[in-house]
Parts: sequence; C-alpha cells; structure tokens
Amino acid sequence: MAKMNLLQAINNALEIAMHENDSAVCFGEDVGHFGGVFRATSNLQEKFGKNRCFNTPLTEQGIMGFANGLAAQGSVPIAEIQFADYIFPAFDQIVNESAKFRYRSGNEFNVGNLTIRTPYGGGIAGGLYHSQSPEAYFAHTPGLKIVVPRNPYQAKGLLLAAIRDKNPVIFFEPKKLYRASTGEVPEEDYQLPLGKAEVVKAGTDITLLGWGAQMETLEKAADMAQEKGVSCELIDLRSILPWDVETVAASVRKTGRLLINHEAPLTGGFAGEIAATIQDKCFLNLESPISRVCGLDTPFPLAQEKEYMPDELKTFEAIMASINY
Amino acid sequence: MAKMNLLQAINNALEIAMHENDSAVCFGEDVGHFGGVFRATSNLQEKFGKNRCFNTPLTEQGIMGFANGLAAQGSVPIAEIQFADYIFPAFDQIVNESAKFRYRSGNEFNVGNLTIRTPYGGGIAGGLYHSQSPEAYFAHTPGLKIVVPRNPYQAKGLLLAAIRDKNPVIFFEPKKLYRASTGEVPEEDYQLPLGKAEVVKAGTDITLLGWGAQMETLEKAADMAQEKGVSCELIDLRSILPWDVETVAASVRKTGRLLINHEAPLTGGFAGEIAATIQDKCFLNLESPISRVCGLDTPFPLAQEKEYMPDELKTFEAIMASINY
Amino acid sequence: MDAEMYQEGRSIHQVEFIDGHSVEIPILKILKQDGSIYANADLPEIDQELATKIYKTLAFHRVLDERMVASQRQGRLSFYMTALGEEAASVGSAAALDDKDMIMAQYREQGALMFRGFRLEQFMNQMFSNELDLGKGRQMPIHYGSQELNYMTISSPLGTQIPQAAGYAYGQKLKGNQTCTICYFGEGAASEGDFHAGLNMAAVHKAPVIFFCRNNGYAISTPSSQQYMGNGIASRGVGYGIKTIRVDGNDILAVLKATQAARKHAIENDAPVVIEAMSYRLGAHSTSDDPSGYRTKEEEAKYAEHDPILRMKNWMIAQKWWDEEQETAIFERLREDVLAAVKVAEVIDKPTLESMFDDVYDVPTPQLNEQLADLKEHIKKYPDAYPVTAGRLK
Amino acid sequence: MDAEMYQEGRSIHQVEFIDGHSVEIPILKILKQDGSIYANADLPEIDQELATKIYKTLAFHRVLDERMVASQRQGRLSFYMTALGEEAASVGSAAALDDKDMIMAQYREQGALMFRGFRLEQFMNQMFSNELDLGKGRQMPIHYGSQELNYMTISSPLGTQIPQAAGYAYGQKLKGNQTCTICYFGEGAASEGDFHAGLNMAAVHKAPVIFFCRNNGYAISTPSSQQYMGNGIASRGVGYGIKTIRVDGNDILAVLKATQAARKHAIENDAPVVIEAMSYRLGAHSTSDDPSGYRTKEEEAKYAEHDPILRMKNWMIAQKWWDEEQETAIFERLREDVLAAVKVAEVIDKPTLESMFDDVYDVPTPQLNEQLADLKEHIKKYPDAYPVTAGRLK
Ligand SMILES: Cc1ncc(C[n+]2csc(CCOP(=O)(O)OP(=O)(O)O)c2C)c(N)n1
Ligand SMILES: Cc1ncc(C[n+]2csc(CCOP(=O)(O)OP(=O)(O)O)c2C)c(N)n1
Ligand SMILES: [Mg+2]
Ligand SMILES: [Mg+2]
Repeated sequence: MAKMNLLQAINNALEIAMHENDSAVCFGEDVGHFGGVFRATSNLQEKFGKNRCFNTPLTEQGIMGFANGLAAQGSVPIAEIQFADYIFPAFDQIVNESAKFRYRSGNEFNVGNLTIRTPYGGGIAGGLYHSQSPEAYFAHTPGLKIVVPRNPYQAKGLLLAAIRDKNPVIFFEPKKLYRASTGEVPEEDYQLPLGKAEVVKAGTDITLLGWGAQMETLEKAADMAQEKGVSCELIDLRSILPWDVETVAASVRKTGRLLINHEAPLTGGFAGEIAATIQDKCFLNLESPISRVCGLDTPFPLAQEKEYMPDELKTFEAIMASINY
Repeated sequence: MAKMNLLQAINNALEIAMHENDSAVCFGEDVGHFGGVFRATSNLQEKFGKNRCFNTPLTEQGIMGFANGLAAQGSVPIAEIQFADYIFPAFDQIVNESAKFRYRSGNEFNVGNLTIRTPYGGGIAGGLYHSQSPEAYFAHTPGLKIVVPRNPYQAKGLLLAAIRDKNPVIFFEPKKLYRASTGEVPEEDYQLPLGKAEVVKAGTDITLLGWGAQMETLEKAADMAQEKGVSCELIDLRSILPWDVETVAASVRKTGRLLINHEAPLTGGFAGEIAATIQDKCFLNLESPISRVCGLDTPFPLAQEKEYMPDELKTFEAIMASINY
Repeated sequence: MDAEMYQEGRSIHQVEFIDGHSVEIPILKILKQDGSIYANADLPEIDQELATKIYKTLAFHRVLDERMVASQRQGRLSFYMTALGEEAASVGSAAALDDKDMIMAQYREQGALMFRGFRLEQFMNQMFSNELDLGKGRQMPIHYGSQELNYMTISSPLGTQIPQAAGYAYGQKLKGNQTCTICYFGEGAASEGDFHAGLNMAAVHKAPVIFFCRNNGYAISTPSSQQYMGNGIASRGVGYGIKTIRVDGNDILAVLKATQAARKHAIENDAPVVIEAMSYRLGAHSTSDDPSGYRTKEEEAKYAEHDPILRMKNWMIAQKWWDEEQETAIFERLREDVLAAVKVAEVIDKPTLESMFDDVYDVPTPQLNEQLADLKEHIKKYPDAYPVTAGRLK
Repeated sequence: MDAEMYQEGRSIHQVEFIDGHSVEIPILKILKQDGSIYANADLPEIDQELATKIYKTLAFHRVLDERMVASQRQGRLSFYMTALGEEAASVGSAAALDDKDMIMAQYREQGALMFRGFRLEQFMNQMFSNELDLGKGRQMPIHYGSQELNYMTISSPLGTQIPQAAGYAYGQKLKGNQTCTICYFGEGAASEGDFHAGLNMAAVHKAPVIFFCRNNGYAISTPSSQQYMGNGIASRGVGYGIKTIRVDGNDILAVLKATQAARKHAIENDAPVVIEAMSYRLGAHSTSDDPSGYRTKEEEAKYAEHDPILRMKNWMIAQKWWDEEQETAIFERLREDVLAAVKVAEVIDKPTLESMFDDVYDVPTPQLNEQLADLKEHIKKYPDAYPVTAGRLK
C-alpha cells in the first residue's frame, strides 16, 4: 500500500499496463515529455520511449482516428483527450467508429483494445469549456463502455480493467479530485470490475446514487440526513455503460426511494435513463418519485458555479422532500 | 390547399423562407444544382441563384462551422446534413458552438438564425449508417431546439417556425416518409409552434407519446388496442427540446398511464428523460410503470431491421401490458 | 527566428504572395490508350503471371459491376456501387502490395479486394446480407471486409479510415514486420477534417501508409471544381511534408509503378506517401443516383474513351499475353458465374435473430440478453410478422 | 483526362515524387531589430498618428500582461494568458483593418482588441467576471468579445472559429459592404479538422477572409516540430489554392504591410488569403503552465532578443516620433492605471442569480423558469452557502 492521489494512481496504472504489454501506447496533446497538462502521464516517455508515449498534433478527431486504427491493428492505445469538453471533435470517431467497429464487421475486426482517458467535471473555475460532464452523450451508444472512478483506489483498479477490457472504454477522470483525493492504494496490480456498481454504505430509507466527484457530495448529504434520522444507502455506479441495473434495483426494492445526482445538466442526463429503468423495475416498491439532483439546464457558468452545482445542500433538501413525500 | 408529399412541403417552406428574406441561404452536400440527394432543395438554385443555394465541399464540420459564422453575421443559414448518421463530425460545432454562442458571449453575439435540416430514421434498408435517429444526442444540450415533423402539413409549418425562430434549431426529417407521406398542405405561409406537443387523438386509458415517423406506428397500435376496448390518447411531441412537459403531464394525469415510443436505442434515448420527468410530476396518478418501446441497444442492423424496430405489435403488446399491470 | 521551426526561405522586403497554384504537379503516364508504352518509360515490376492476374481481376470487376447493377434493377438487390471506368486505380495499386499489407478502403475499391482473392460467393453473401456474409448481414451491400485478406471492413462515414490508417500503420511500424497500410479515399472525402488529421499525424508520427486518392471528378453530384480550389489533392502533400505523386489513374502500369515505389519508400523510411490517381466516375454514384441530373452524356462519352481495361487489354495483346478468344471466353464465363452465384446467394437464409445481438460487445451485456429474451417471446407470439427470423428461433 | 479537374502538369514517365518541401516560402521583413529598414523595403501605409497609436497599444499590451500575471500570482485573478514577445502580430494586423471588419480571434490576440479600443475597465470586468462584463461573467478570464467593436467573443474550443470565419466573410460578401473578416489561430490549432474545412470552404465559396496564423513555435508544451512536418503553415495555402504570405511576426511593419495587402486582395477579389506570422511565445502558455518543464532558459533568451516592441520603439525613435521621456511616462502611467482598474473591478458585484439563466435561449424555457424559481427558494433557505448571489436575490 502507498498513499497516492488520484493522478498518481492513474499514472501508476498506466505504468503497470505499459510494463506488462509492449504494445500499449499512451498519447495525446502534451502527453509526452511534459506528461500531460495534469501530469497523469509523467515519466512514461522516459520509461517507455518516445514511440510508446508521445505528443500528438492538436486534433482530437485525429487522436481518436489514430487510436481506432492502432487498436484495430492489435496494439493497445490509451489515448488522452486533454479536457472532456474537447472530446466532441472526436465524437464521430468514437460514436460512429469505435462503438460500431466490431458489430459492423461481424467481428472480423474490433477496437476492443482502445481506452480513452479524459478529465471531466467542475470545481476548477473552468466555466463553459473546462467543466463539462459529457458521459450521457456517449451513454446512448451501444458498443461503448463508460467508467468513472471516485477515488485513487477505484481509479487504479478500474483503469487497469478498462485497458484490459476487450471493448472500447471511455474513462472519465474527475479532475477536481486529481490532487484533492488521496488514499491508500496497493502498489501491485489489481482490477475492479466494469459494469458493477458498489454499495459504498448500507442504509434503509433511501438510495443515493452517483458517480465520480459527486460521491463526496452524496456522502455529505447522507451525513446531514443521518442527523435528521434518515438512513441513506450510498451507491457508486462506477460504470455508466453498461450499468448495473440489478444492484440499484435491489437497493431501491429495499429502501423504496431513489435519488440520483450528477453534475451534467438535468435534461437528457443519465439520471433520466436510470429513473426510467428503475420506475419500471421497482414500480410497486417506490414510495416517492425518483429524485434527480443535477446540473441546471444552462451551459456551465463561471461566476455562479456554486449555484449551478448539485451540491450537498440541494441533495439534502431532495432527500428530505423524498422522505416527506 | 395542395396535395404535397413531405419533400414537397419542405421544399415549399424553403422557397417561402428564401423568398421573404434575401439573406436566407441553403447549402450542404449536393444541395445546389442537383437539389440534394433526396431533392428537398430542388429548384432553389435556379430560383435564387448560386450564391444562395449551393453545394459545399464534403465536410459536415465545415458546413456547420460555416453556418455558425453566417448566422453570427446576421444571414439566415439553412444547412443540410445529408443523413443524420453523418452529423457527428459536426457535433463539436453544434454542441460546443451553436448551442453556447449566445450564452458565452452574454448575448453580444448569437447564431439564432441557424437551422439544420437532416433526414433521420430507418425504413429504407440503410443499416448502421443510413438509419440513425440521433435526437437524444443533442437533447442534452441547453441552447438547442430540436424539432421532428410527422407529416407534410406539420413539416411545412414547423420548418418555417424553425427558420424564423431566434435560436439554433435542428430539424430532423423522417426520410422514410419523404415520399410515402402525403396530405393537404396550405400553399400560403403558416407556422406551427415550437415547444408545443399536439394531442392528435383524445383517449382515456393510456397516453401514447412519440414523434416523427413513429406516429404512424402509434396510430396503428392505438387502433389495435381500440379493438380490445382500450382508449388511447395519442400525442405527437413535435419538439424534443424544449419539450412540452405540461401537455404530456396533463394527459397522463387523466389517463394514468404512459407509453413512449422512439426508434433510437432504448438506453440513453429521450424516452428516458420523459419517463423520469413524468414519474416525478405524475407519481400519484400513475397506475402502471411508464413503458418505453424503443430501438434495441444494438447498432441499427440491416437484415433484421423489422425485428429491431419498435413496431406496432411491440407497442400494442406494451399497451396491453400496461393496462393489465 | 528559428530555422528549426520552419525552413528558412529568402527574405523579401516587398509583398509577394505565394500563388495558390505554385507547385507544378507532373503526372505519371506509362501506357497509352492504344496499348503502346511512352518512350523512355520506366515499367513497373510485372511479368506475364502478374499481368494476367491483374487483367482477370479487371474483367471480374467489370462483369460483377455490370451484373449487380442489372440485379439491382430487377429488384433482387437493394443497392450497388460500380467503379466503372476507374477499375485500374484500385486493382493496379493493390497489385503493388504484399498480401500482409493492410487495405483500408472507402467503398469503390472492390477491385483491390478481388485482387486479394475475395471469392465471388463472398461478394454475393455480403450483398445479399445472408447468414454466410462475413459481416453477418449488418451493413448495406458493398461494405465488404475480410480479416484473412487484410481488407478492413468498409465503413460508410467518409474519411474516418484516413486517421485510422495512420494509426494502423504506426502499429505495423512498432511491430517492425515490414508491412504498410494503403488507405483509399475519394477527392470528395478528402474535404473531411479526418483527412487533414490523418495526413498530418502520419507525417508527424512517421507511419508507413500510402494515402491513395481516387480523384474521379465527382462526389455524387458535386464536381471537383466545387470541391476544392487547389490543384487536385496532390497539391496538399506539400503542406504536410509528405512525398507525393500524381498518376494517370486509368493507366494500370503507371498506377502499379507509382504504388510499388510508394510502398518501398513508406517501408524503408517509415514515412507516408500520397498518390493521387486521376480518373473519372463513368457510372452513376450508386444505383440510387441518376447522373443525368448533373452532367451531360457528352462529358461521359469523352471520358469513356479512356477505358482503363481496354487500355490494358491492348497492351496485353501487344505483349502477346492475351488474345480475343481468351477475352470472349473469360467474359462469358464470368457472366455465367456471377448469375449463378446470385441465384445461390439470394436464397440463403438471413442471419438469425440471436446474431443481431452479437458483437455489440465481446460478450453481451445483461441488458442485451434481456432484450433478446423479450424479443424472442414477442416473435414467437407473432411469427408471421417477422418472417426473416421467426422460422429459425431457438 | 480533363484539364478542368486539375492543372495539367508535365507528363512524366519515370517515378518522380514531389518533395514534401518543394515550395520555397520567402519571409517578408521590413524592420530590423535596431529600428532601421531593410534596403528597398516597401513600407506599409503608416503615418505618425497610426504609428503612435500602434506603439501605445503595444505598450498597453505589455503592461496589462505583466500586471495581470502579477495579479494572478497574488491570487486576485484565477487565470491569465500573455502574448509576451508576439504582440506585434495581433496589433500590426489589426491596424491594417477597417473598424467594420470582423475579428475572430483564438485567445492570444488581446492586442487586436486593444487596438480596436476595448477599454481598460472592459478588460478588467471580463477578467473579474463581474456584473459589468459584457460576457456576463460566464467564461474564464481573457474570453473577451464586443459586438460594438466587431470582435467576436472568444471560444475556448480550438479551431472552431476558422470555418466560422469563412461563413462570416461569406455573409459579408453577400451583403456587399466591402468588409472582410480576419481569423487568428495558432500553429497548434491549425492541426484541427476545422482548419482544413475552413480554408477549403473559404477558397471554394470565395469568402473575403484573412487567415492569420500566429506561429509561435509552441502549443502548450508541444513544439511545432511535433505539430507538423510541412514547412510551417504557409505551405498549406498552396493545397487550398489560396494566396499566401509568410512574415516576420515580430516585425510590426511587415505584419502591417502584409495585412494591408491581404485585405485589399480579399475584398477586391472575394478571396481568402493566408498570412503566417513567425514568432515565439516568450511567456508561459498561461498562468497554469510552467515552460521549464519542456524548454530551456537559453532557448527563451535567444528569442527574447527579437522583442517586437523594442524593435518598433527603435524605429519610432529613429523617426523622431517617440523619445525616452515619453516611453518612461507612458509605461508608468499605464502601470498605475492598470493597478487602479484591478482594484475597481475586483470589488464590483458578480452577476445575479437570474442572469445565469439568461441567453440560454432568446427567451427562457418553462423548464429554465422552473429551475430558477426552485433555486431561488433554495438559496433563500441557505443564503450563507451561496454568498455570491444570495445577497441580491430578487
Ligand atoms: C461523413 C459522410 N458524409 C456524407 C456521406 C454521403 N456520401 C456518400 S458517398 C459521397 C460522395 C463521396 O465522393 P468521393 O469521396 O469523391 O468518392 P467517389 O464516390 O467519387 O468514389 C457522399 C457525400 C457519407 N457517406 N459520409
Ligand atoms: C479543441 C481543443 N483542444 C484542446 C484545447 C486545449 N488547449 C488550449 S490552448 C492549446 C494549445 C494551442 O496552441 P496554438 O494553437 O499554437 O496557440 P498558442 O497557445 O501557441 O497561441 C491547447 C492544446 C482546446 N482549448 N481546444
Ligand atoms: Mg470522387
Ligand atoms: Mg502556438
């Protein structure tokens, strides 16, 4: 075990992956010598050479096109998009190409070796274009996997699983936790399962569901609710696609209430999918409407970021509203 | 009144818009002399000249970038994306640029004059890349409007409203109805409202909600249900963003049941958003879970297109399951 | 200022624009239409065996295209795309490659796939999306692909294969096995942003990839004069620092020669190369298209005179490697074969319901399994409504 | 083959690749570092009034950059980007334009905005995202914009303004009012697909737009040697058929001259022009960056010798249009002004809660109104948690 922050955990996972597999390659804007603008790829070029860790030209569609080709060839590309807000020029390569590569070819070819890493979310005073949480844009795409870790331990285990998984995976890293979140992380290799949610804390009155940096918010809200005598069950969804319907449904069958929290705007966000599925699966168990505490339906603002965010106070209020419905 | 098919109604709307406003410009791949691969822009170049109706180079990101600039300048661009499946290279220009242009500038600039037309959906044996219904990918984006007409009359009135609306609008045209759907259409100018659903048929037992080409499917299913004594209320959502929560909620408060049908894959589709909202607004009115009859969570197949589609039989079964819940 | 950042040019003190057409682009021509060779021309590496293989491929190509358009007209097939008049570009370039080189095509390069040995029934199975299609009946006709033949399955979105080819070739370089990738695209697709990304990345990352542009004058109805203002696509090579050559795309020997040289350069130097093959799309864009809406019969007739297959035939006959008897025989046999193959393929079963759920992921998700189970039950209830799959439900 | 489709070049019969660097690109230089003029140089249109305005703009630029970096270090400002060492590129080019020409910049062209007359307090209000910011406090510092000054609000996603500029200029052409658009971007952003789309569309649709590339050798940590293999960005102009010129970007007279000529060409011919200004990013990429991680102090020192402001000052003094006294006075006054303006702007209220919901659409949707109402109620319950807006809730 070693104390690592989230960046170090990611760096450590990348090093293990590149060490075990000669054909693993890390690239993206400023990813080479400099180690990326957040330094997640620090020292990888030194350790594995310029052919395996390098800067690309400034073109996200090119990065993802190149990565798709490299994956199809049998190498193991781990591509970085500098900010999730800048993943959209690569949308076609991801949604029309990566996601459909295996299917359209009848499995003659696939890009299962592909992993895309990208920092997402608010909390760094980034305004419209350094704060977005675009997971839902991708979650409508059969063929992709989408993963979001909440802390260093999760990040390392999930990233190693993502790299080794035989499907293209988008790995969203909560950048506000890069240095803020620290914890004990095993130095050796380990994996955490994709497609499985984790019950972080058991409870009886309401299920709180989130992912990534918002897990901290949910914890704080759960503590506030506890003081009012409300017992919250806390679930980290971890994989947005495919998502673990069973774990969530089982929890809701027990608690009778569900609150989902995400940073992305409410409308069209992934909470909608979850709510729609759970109201179907748990209709007779629900004691109040499924509650969504999400970003507002505006672009991500700067001056009023605090107001925009689905914070612990909004979450707490929604918990109490659900309980008192 | 004149009998028009959906293509003619669109062509007629474009002609009216270009006639009334000298700065309205139509462009896209093959849109000029040829009139577009579906011929929606037929004769516009002849009538308004090559400067106002023209072929672009083959670049969707360029078309939308160009359109954004033209709109910001004060012209009225009406851009065509040849198939909705090919809109993704323009995703960044639409989602990061068109949608946020006004907001990020504090209304110093805007692209409210912009309209994007694109044919979507299955029904032409198009497989993965000539069948997609990508409305939900855009519906997570504050700042955009999204409209889908179900027949020629709707198409003309909604397209004219979209062109004149002071916000960027994506207008998805159900290509399988281009020639198949015909009807009486006023030759003169008229508009239908954006953001308003239409109750197409009143009923008492269940609300059926859809848009575009799937409205026919819902009608057929409603007829089948009628024979079993089930009275369906049929609603055409028409605008996906912003959507008319009130009309849908009012209907569900009355019927106690809701079924939503769309061609796009279930997971992450817009039915999720609707279901999540309506279970919240109408929790105490719901007599059965909100039902989603949608495309499967696979890429759009070719040989088994019939199996993939959320057709009237699947819809009918879901109606009955809801009624007998 | 730093000479490392750019090539130090002359200092000038008056405004002097570089003209938009300042690179003169020569065009490689070896074979004349009458089958004779230009004086002093350097021939490609070719012997009778290779020449015959190429010519037979061209013949197969012409016949398949002809017959499938007819089948489409008869309503037997939903869609087809010919490469009429530009067959030499794909066949001649493929003939310059090693079988282990990867081919990443756009869609009008069935000639390259034929040269690799894709069998008639494999073409048919794909076009009729039956259960023997390697692509499992998922894509529209002509979206072929074969792992065994190193021919990447065609993807409809244009230009996406261009940066992919850079990545694929980069992987080949890392492997060090002396292979390269050829990437085909039209002059229309070259307008996509992915073109820019792909060529630039291949140059910067030194990937052994041959970017082969088929400039056939049209992208559906859009003539190349409305596609770009530069001197074809070749003029762009300079901007990426990539060695570039333009060839007469209807001259099979020039195409072969240029591609042989390009392959050598790509592999020996770990570097991309651009080839622009000038040709003309003699047929409709696809069976859904009608060119009379945007060009004249006279224009078509003019280009028909440059038929690349006839040109090669003239040369083969001059070489005494071919004669009219062989010609008649092969075309007759091919027509029969194709017709027979259509009849076989069109009655083979479509893929099963289950197969629709395969390959979304390596292993189906719980959601997919649930959707399959529900759908099976539904189809069992209404078998008549789903004739393609109902009969074979497990 | 058809000469309409491409420029007929020589026929060749042996393989001859066009070299990746076959276009020689001269570089326009007018002013030497010591303030003297190259022999025979054509001067731009410039008189003492314009020269003084330019020089004062450069001084303002230098001082603002210096002070704001300091403010950021003091924790008063969240973020800043200087254009240290490359100020002449934006100021010199803006000085060649008409005020009605549209400027679509990347983010490091505050010099162009200053030249247009954006006031010190307007810069400040944007940077401190207070309620007087024209952008309503929504974007990070340095994302300026002004409709009045025809300076399009900066957008962070790189390259997106390039095809937009083509469209904007096309609209200007349709209007027929003899204006053009200038579009700035870095050599890094020129790798984006949008660059390709924008230049090609401008050429094909004959839009009067000046594509002005600031080639400052770096994109964050990535040197231009890892950005492209061609000869800078100018070499790409040929591929699009666009007239192109490279200038010494630290030579204000050369930049001014080239842009004056480009504007004339663009408007008279309805045609795009490419200008590549060679410079060096002397400062960090932004206040979040530390260049010591990727380049040496020696390299920086070498380029510091080409200071464009000092170069212009030397010329101004030689012209007797400027003296050291004025120099000291203006820099002192500017420093005071900036400091004072910081103090004013940083205490102005932030935008209201209501304003967060404006401008998503022209008119708020019912959903937005509902969200605003809910949020107001919430903040009224917990005013201490939302100090920025709670005090001014209506
Ligand atoms: C991204 C994308 N946009 C549009 C299309 C529709 N489309 C199919 S082929 C074609 C023209 C391609 O022209 P070109 O690249 O010159 O190839 P050619 O057909 O001449 O062989 C178009 C516009 C597409 N398949 N993909
Ligand atoms: C689409 C996109 N990708 C990545 C970034 C992050 N980013 C901001 S500036 C920059 C480097 C830009 O370099 P260049 O264009 O040369 O301009 P310079 O900073 O040198 O002025 C990068 C990668 C971005 N803003 N947008
Ligand atoms: Mg073509
Ligand atoms: Mg730069």
